[in-house]
Amino acid sequence: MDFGIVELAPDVIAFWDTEVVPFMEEFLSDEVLEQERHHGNGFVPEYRRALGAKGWLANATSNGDDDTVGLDPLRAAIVAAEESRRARSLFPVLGSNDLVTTVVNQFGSAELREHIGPGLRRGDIHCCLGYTEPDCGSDAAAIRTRAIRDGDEWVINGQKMFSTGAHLCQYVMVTARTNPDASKHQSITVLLVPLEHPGVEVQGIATLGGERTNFVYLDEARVADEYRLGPVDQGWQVASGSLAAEHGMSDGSATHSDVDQTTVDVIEALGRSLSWRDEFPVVLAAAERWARNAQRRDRSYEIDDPAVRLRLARIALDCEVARITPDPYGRVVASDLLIRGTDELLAMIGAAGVVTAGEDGAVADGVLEWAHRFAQGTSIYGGTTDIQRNLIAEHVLGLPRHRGALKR
Amino acid sequence: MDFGIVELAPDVIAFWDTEVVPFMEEFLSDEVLEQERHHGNGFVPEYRRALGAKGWLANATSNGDDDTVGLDPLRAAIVAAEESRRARSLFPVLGSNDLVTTVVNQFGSAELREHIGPGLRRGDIHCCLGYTEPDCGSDAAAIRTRAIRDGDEWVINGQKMFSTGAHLCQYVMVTARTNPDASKHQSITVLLVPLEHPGVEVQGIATLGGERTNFVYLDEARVADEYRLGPVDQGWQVASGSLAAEHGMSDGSATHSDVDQTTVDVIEALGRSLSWRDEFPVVLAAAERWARNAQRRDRSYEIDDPAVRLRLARIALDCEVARITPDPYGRVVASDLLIRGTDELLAMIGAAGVVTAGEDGAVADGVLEWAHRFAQGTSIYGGTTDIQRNLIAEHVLGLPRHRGALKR
Amino acid sequence: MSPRVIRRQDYSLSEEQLQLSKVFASLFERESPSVRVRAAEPVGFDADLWQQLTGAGVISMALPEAVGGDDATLVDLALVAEEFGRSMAPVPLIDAMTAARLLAAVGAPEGVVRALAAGTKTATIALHPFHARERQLISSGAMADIVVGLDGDALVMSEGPPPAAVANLACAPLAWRDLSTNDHTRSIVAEGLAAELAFAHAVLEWKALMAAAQTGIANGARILASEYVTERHAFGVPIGTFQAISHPIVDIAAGVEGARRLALRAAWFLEHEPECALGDVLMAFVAASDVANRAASFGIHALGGLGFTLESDMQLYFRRARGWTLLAGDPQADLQQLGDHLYGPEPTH
Amino acid sequence: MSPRVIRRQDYSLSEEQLQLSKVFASLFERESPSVRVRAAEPVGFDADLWQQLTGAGVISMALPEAVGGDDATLVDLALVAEEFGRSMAPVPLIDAMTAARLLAAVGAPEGVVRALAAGTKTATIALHPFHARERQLISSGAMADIVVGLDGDALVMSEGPPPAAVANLACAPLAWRDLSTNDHTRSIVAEGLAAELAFAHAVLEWKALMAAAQTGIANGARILASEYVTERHAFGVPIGTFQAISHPIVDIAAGVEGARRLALRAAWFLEHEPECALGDVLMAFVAASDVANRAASFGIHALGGLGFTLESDMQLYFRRARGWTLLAGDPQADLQQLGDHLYGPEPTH
Repeated sequence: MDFGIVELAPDVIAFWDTEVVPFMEEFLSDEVLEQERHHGNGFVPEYRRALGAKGWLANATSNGDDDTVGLDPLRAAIVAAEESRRARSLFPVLGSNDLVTTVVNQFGSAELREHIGPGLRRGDIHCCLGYTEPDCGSDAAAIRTRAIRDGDEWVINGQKMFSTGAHLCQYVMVTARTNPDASKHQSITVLLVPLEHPGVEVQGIATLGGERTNFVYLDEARVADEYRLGPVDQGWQVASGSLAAEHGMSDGSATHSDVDQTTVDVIEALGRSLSWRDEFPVVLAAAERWARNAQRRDRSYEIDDPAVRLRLARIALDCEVARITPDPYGRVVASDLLIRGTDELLAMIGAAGVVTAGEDGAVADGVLEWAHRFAQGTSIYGGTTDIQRNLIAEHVLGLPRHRGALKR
Repeated sequence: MDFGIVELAPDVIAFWDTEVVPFMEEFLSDEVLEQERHHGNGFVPEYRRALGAKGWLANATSNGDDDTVGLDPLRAAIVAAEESRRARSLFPVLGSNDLVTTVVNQFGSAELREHIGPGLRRGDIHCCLGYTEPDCGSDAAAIRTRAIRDGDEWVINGQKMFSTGAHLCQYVMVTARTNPDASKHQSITVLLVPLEHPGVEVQGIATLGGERTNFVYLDEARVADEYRLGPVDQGWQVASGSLAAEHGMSDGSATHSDVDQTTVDVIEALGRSLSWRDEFPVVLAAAERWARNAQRRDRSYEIDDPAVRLRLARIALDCEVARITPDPYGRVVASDLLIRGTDELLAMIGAAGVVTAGEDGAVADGVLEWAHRFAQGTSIYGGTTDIQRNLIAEHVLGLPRHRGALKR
Repeated sequence: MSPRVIRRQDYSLSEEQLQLSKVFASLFERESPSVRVRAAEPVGFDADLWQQLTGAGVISMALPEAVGGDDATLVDLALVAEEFGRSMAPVPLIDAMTAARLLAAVGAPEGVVRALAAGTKTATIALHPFHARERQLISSGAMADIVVGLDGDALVMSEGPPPAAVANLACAPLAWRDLSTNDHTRSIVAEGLAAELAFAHAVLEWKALMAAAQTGIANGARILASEYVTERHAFGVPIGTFQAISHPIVDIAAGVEGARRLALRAAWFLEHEPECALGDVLMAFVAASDVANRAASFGIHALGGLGFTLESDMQLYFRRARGWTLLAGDPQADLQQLGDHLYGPEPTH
Repeated sequence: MSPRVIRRQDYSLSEEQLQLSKVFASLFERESPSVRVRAAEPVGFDADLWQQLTGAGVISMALPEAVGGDDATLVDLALVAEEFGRSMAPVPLIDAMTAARLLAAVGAPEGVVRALAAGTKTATIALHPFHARERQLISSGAMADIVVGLDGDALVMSEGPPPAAVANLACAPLAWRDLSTNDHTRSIVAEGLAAELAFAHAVLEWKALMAAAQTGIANGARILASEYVTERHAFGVPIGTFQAISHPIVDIAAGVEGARRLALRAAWFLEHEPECALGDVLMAFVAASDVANRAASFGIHALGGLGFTLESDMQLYFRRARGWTLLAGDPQADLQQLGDHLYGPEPTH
């Protein structure tokens, strides 16, 4: 147990000041961030490419085939801190790349690894996920997308939903049904589909949080067998097993065919972008800014009112609890408390709180109005909090298995 | 829609002042109430007997065989208001008597009706319930108590739990398994068992709320067949069907063999004593009394602090919502809000709030310390709020049936 | 000594009231399906629909017979507001009703009131008293011809072309206004205690009607969620079979029942015993705002990813649940006012 | 410019700490099973057990080596407090630890401190400053030989036979005391700013240790509930399969994890950087109090009728979850203090 201040050697301070800060100012400039805030692309490809060029994506690529040397943990923490300080509530890096990289390294054919490995490490190949479909969200094994073998190729038909970043990525990692006769979990294959291929169409979906996500329509889309990840019909195990060591959810008795494992892994692998721990401090800080600057009729500031400080304190506590609660609980807690907290903060501001960012009279840059909408998605994206609670109940706390999970 | 003040005719005012008030002062005297508060018997037999002697139990007996004229609704409301004003958080009448009376009237043999009907109406026969067992609470049809026919008698073995009032009643209405071969819902018979019979033993159970409830042990207890209520093996339908018209829960499609019907009916039939609507105002009033009388160091009163008024207002709103939310939702809402509200009120008082009634320094007569404990039982007694939510979801809102209810 | 007061506790609606509710339910359902609500975004005003509705008498029904109105009771208006909320019709129903009633009550020029009744003009109300050089965000301020508000002890009215709309969470036609500046568009319609009382009463009417509208929103969101979870399957069963879905829906339905009773009772007291209405109005407003917010937020969760897309009608409810009520300010201020009213040394009104 | 400060975020426990926790877990489990907790009710003090524990060094471990103690860190003490909470042992562990450390810190007569270390005497702390003729309810006040408290800027100590116990929710040995009266039992052990700071620090220690104890209570209640719902069947399945049961248990487990981290971190800061500890202590105290309360309340619900009987161990947790923490006063006061600390114009300490 140690919460002491890390003493920074001169070269680390130099790295921070002369490398990281200018880098962030260049690649996460106000203009870049404003663009992303406006378009809600879900990530900033140029930023990720720049990180890769610096060798700062090494966390994600250190399992790779070449000898890229990654950042040491301290420098990685500095990069993360500065990124977060500038990006605030935006996610300039698409978390799904880490998941795809891991799966490609573990299950990809030699050709595939050679073909896209360097690009992934350099950060100029971007990959998104294609697990979810309009008719299956929480029940990720119930997909309807089908892939049929045709010689050396797979022919894919179906549609994927919530493929965030697909319009700016080169690949989508999809799950497809490849065996109509086998059980739900023994009939899925994972394929990495180039988004530029004929028969693949990306269509945007606008969300309440302002971020764009996508449908990916697959209409007789063809992909060579070398783009297969893992054995045929064993895609469920690929998607789940590849990350078994990382998900922190297994009690040892859970098998890879666990119905909900994919969901868990997706949650874990998307890492920062789905932990909902970075948004809350940003939202709270915006409310504090409001309270320090908003004057009442008697010329006092909102923050001079003990009742306002009490409300802020209550939410500051929630924010801290959300920040420090360890996985696998963390995400559930963070989502619940973020939804409650943003609503309370928005209410505290009153009428002007409803004004959208950029409009006349928007409070604290409209962060709270946005956050109130954004927060609603956190209990859904990457598998609902209900499913996560089922998993924790069973795998972590050892409670008897919920019926929903039994009936497949 | 009308919330106007009822104009009271002189004879009604006279009834109120010269009959009801003195009656309550006599039969719910401070001493009687203090006794009940101390012993937690769950009801006051003498009070019920006095009501019966006045003919004021007529609501419960107007379906009877004789021509008892009940109180008109206005006078009944006056009696109820005065009772509640004096009894505050205590229940001087045992709600189960109404349920038993209704069942006896509808299903009892002529002999039985003649035997106990007058006593029930007079209020000197008291009946409690024996539905719940140590191993079955929410799943009321899973009873293990058995009754075997022996000539003109039934021989009963088993144990019942949470038979509130049993130590002061003459009868317990029990459900017993009478057919080991039939399904769970086609093998139960309802019997009215005299508590004085050999083989029947009552043993007290102390509860967190301070009220005494009871085990009723049945060891080769014998009861004549005329004490049977309804057909053999049709007890589930008796317990549920007898009150179908009153429970307000059916959407028309629900059948009497509905697994959870008994629970519903028990909840409904116990009426006032399980609605948890009368306690909350008493608790809130106690907190208000504290806030108006507790002085701070600066000689101001707690209630002079706007923060205290805000907290009280929040709970006053909950209290009103609990009071007016109609059935079948009312009880669920009332229980939830009472648990939350009493805890908040107790916390508001601080350290001295923990002191028990009657001790040096107890705040507002210890009502809040008691209520905090008492409130916990409200989500359990008469079937848990979880079960009630299942029933509402299915029967009122038409949501698909929960699996728990499907698997019998 | 007992207080010897017994009040009726009759929440039932008359045949006429049930009929009125039904008529407006089908009117809104027919004329304001969600596709029309969406089409009016982001400004949130559909002039054709508003003309149609005022033509059908939604404002005149709320006005006294003396000015050509139908003198409907506030309970009737609350029933209409409830259906309005459920439909989310992009029209300034509550603002216009409240402002017109206020102007009629203080004896504003008959020409103005008749124009409002006829729907040739629309008025709205600034819900907070004005103070020197302090603008406020006005509900329907971006489309109303007339804004009425309180400046000191003067009830003032400003007529003229509305300012530009400000984009907002609720997709409502909001605009900033400052009626404290005495320009040529402004006139005083009442002064002194009478003006203040009339204004305070109008704000309570607005809150009672908004409470009714929010129970409509909550109920609409609850029904939409219920339908979805009955159809949508996961793990081989409808997701409505899971308690994590069904129990919150039950709690929301319970909240709707409670808030609806409070809202209708508040309207009844405003109509029949306005001096006893304050507590009920505040309670109704806070409870309805809360349940609408919970219903729409949980509704999005119940609909999953779909609920979070702009394709979903649930987000329409969600934006208005918080957005509409916040126009009256922080609900905690209403709770504080309730606390001061119930427990304070002096009455606040 | 970035602040260029990075703090370690290492919540892991050392081998020694894990071992310590384990030793006390089995000690309390062996020596203070629930039957013994029950037997000590209603007063809530078991003299034999206390003698056994002080003999084993639970107080001396908390004291500096200079007075014969083992100088354990506050993190160590928090780990012990956590196991204490889980066992609900009927002994004044936290009160006695805090009071003894305070007396040692301000240089109280060595004889007194050594007697406390040896367990021949027990001290407790009055958690609120005294004011003229104002008694307060003292935790362990009905069994402690010595009470230490703050009167103005004087840290005072009163020695003598304890007053009668006052029955209470927590079944704790509470008594009313007033140390503001200068009688023959009272002596001043420190004065001025040093006394005030030492007292304030001691109250924070008490709250950090109580926070740890409450996470123990919450965890104990959570485990008891989990075991029950795994065994108990309804409708043919264990009731733990129902989300209405399992999901709240998950939320409680999550709350325990968060509160535990806060409590241990608060102890770490009190030990290593006490000037930075206030916010963490207040957060830990409020969060732990809240989760313990939720855990025990839901625990009763999960156990059904059984949980509501006095036969159930769950009610033992329930009484102490609210009862112990309330001794420090209304938790909202802690939140207010947190708000003033984080957002107020002046630091509160």
